[in-house]
Amino acid sequence: MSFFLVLTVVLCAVMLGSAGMALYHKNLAATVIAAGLVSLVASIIYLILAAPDVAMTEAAIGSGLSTVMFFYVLKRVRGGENG
Amino acid sequence: MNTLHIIGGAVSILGALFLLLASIGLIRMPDVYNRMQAGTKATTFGTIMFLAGIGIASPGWIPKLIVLVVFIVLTNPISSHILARAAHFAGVPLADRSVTDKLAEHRQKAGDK
Amino acid sequence: MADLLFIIAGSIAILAGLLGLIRFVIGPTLPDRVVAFDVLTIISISVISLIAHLAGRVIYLDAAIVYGLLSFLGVIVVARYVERGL
Amino acid sequence: MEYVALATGLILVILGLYGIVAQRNIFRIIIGFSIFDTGLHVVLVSIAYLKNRTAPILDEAVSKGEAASKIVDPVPQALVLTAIVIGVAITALMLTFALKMYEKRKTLDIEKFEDLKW
Amino acid sequence: MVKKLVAIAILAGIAFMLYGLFASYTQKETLPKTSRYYAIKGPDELGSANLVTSVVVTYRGLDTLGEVTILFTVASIIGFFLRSRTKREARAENPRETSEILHTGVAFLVPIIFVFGAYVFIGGHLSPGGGFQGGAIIASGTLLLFLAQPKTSGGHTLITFVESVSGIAYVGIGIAGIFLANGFLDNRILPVGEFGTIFSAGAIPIIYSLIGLKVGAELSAILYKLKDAKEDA
Repeated sequence: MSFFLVLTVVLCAVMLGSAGMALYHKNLAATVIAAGLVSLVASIIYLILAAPDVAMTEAAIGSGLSTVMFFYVLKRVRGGENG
Repeated sequence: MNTLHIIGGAVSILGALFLLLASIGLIRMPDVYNRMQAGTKATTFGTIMFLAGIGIASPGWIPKLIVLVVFIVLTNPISSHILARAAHFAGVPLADRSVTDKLAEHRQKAGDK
Repeated sequence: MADLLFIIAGSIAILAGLLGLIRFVIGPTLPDRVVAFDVLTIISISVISLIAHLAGRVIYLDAAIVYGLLSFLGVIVVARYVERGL
Repeated sequence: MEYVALATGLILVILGLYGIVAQRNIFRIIIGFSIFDTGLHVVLVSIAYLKNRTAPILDEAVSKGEAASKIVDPVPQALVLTAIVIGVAITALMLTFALKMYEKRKTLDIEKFEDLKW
Repeated sequence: MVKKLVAIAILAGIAFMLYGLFASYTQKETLPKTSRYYAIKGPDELGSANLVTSVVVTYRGLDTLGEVTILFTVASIIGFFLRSRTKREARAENPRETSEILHTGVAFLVPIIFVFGAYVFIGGHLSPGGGFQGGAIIASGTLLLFLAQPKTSGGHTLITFVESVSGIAYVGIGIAGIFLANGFLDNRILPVGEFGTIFSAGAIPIIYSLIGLKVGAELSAILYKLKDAKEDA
C-alpha cells in the first residue's frame, strides 16, 4: 500500500474521467481542454513509471502545442461546428 | 538530517493547505473573477511553500527549485491577468454582490463597445 | 517513515486537485474551466516535485520546470480565443 | 501500479477508438484519435517499467556499474519519445484536412461528405 | 442505428483482444537482452549518461532521421494546403489588441524560454530532455511571440533557413560517421571524453542540438501556417 500506488489509481481515474468528458461534452472548446488535461495527467503517470524524458515531451507537446493547434482550427470553424 | 526532514515536511504541509484553500475558493466563490483571485494567488504562495519544504529537506536541490519558483512567479500573474481580461471582454457577468467594475467604467469612457 | 509528513502534504495536494476538478467539470463558462485547469497545472507542479523527492532523483525537477513554463501557454491561447483575438 | 497504468492505457485505447467510430463531428474524431494515441503511449511506458527500479539516467543516484540492475527498460521509452512527436505531426495534418473540408462545405459533419459513398 | 451496433460489436471484439493482452502480461524481473546490452555497454561505449538519449541518437539513430523526415513532410504538406494571407490582409484583420502586461511579460519571458530550450537540448546526454523536448520548447517560445503580436507576419525566411541548415548539418554529421567512425550517425567522430561532463559523449550534444533546432523550426512552421491560414480556399 504505497503512496505511489494510491497516486496512480487516483490519476488513472482522473484520466479516464477527463477522456470521457473530452469525448462527450457539448462544448467543443471544453472538449479540447479536457483532452489537454488527459495529456497533463498522463505525463505525471509517466514520471511515476520512471520515464522523465517521456514526461517532458508529453508536457511540452501533448498539453502545450497540440492544444494550441486545436484552438487555431477551432477559431476558423467557429459557428459551423455543430452539425 | 531527520530534523531537516521534519521541518521541511511541516512547511510542505502548510503549502499544501494553501493549495487546498485555493481549491475550496475555486468551488465556493460566486463568479469567474473571484475564482481567479482564489485560484492564482493562493496557489502561487502554496506552491512556493511546498517547494521550500522540499528544498529544506534536501538542500542540494535548491538551485533548481529556485529556477522553478522564479518561473512560477513570472508566469502565473500574467496568465491570471489575461484570463480575467478575456472573461471581461467576452461578457462573463460579475456576481450580484460585486460593487465596482473599473474596467467597464474605463471602457465606457474610452468609447469602446 | 521520515517522509511521512511529505506523504501527508502530498495527500492534501491531491485532495486539492480533486476539488479543483469539480470546478473543471461543472464550470458553467469556458473561463471557469480554464481557471480550474490553471490551478490543476500548478498543483501538479507540486505533485511532481514531491514525486522527485520521494524517488530521490533531482532530474525529475526538469519536467516540473517544463510544466511551469508551458502550462501558461495553454492558458494564454484559450484566453485569446475567448476574447476573440486569436 | 504498472498494472493499473496498463489497464488505464488499454481502456483509453478503447475509448479513443469508440470516439473515432461513433462520433459524427470531424473535430471530435480528431480528439478521439489524440486520446487513442495517449493510451498507446501509456501502455508502452507501463510495459517498460520494472518493479523497484528508477529512470535510465545515470548520475549520483545510479552509478555505471549497477546500471543493469537498477534502471527500467530504455528502449520503449525512446520509442514513445518519437511516437509522441509523430502523433502531434499527424494531428496537425488531420486538422489541416478538417479545415479544408470545412471551407469547402461549411460543415464538419462527416455524414455530409458522401462523394465517395457507395 | 445499425451502424452504431456494428461499431460497438467491432469495439467489443477489440476490447476482448486487448483484455487477452492484459491478462497474459507478466512482469519481467530483468531487462531484455537488447536493453541489457545498452545498459551495460552503452555508458562506456558512447559516454552518454542518459540511456534514452543514446538509444534515440546513436543506436536507433536512423529511426530518428526518419522521424525528422516525417515532420518535414508534414510541414511541407500543410504549407501546400494552407496558403498564408498576405501582409495587407493581415493588416486588414482586426483582432482584439493584446494588453501591455502581456507584451512586457512576453518580451521578458521569450529569451528565458529560448535559453531554457537550448539548455534542454544541449544537456540531453546528462539530464532528461533532448532535441524533441527542446524543439517543442523553442516552438512554444515563437508561439508566444505570435500570440503577443497577432498582426505581425514574417520570420518565414529565418525559420526555413534554420530548418535547412540544421537538416543538412545533421545528415552531414551522420555521413562523417561513416568515414571517421564505425557507421552512419556514429557519435565517436569526436573524443568521448570524461563521463558525466557537458563536453562528453562525442557528437551526441551536437547531433541533438541540430535535431532540436530542426524540430523547433518545423513545429514553428506548422503553427505559423495554421495561424496564418487564409479564410477562403
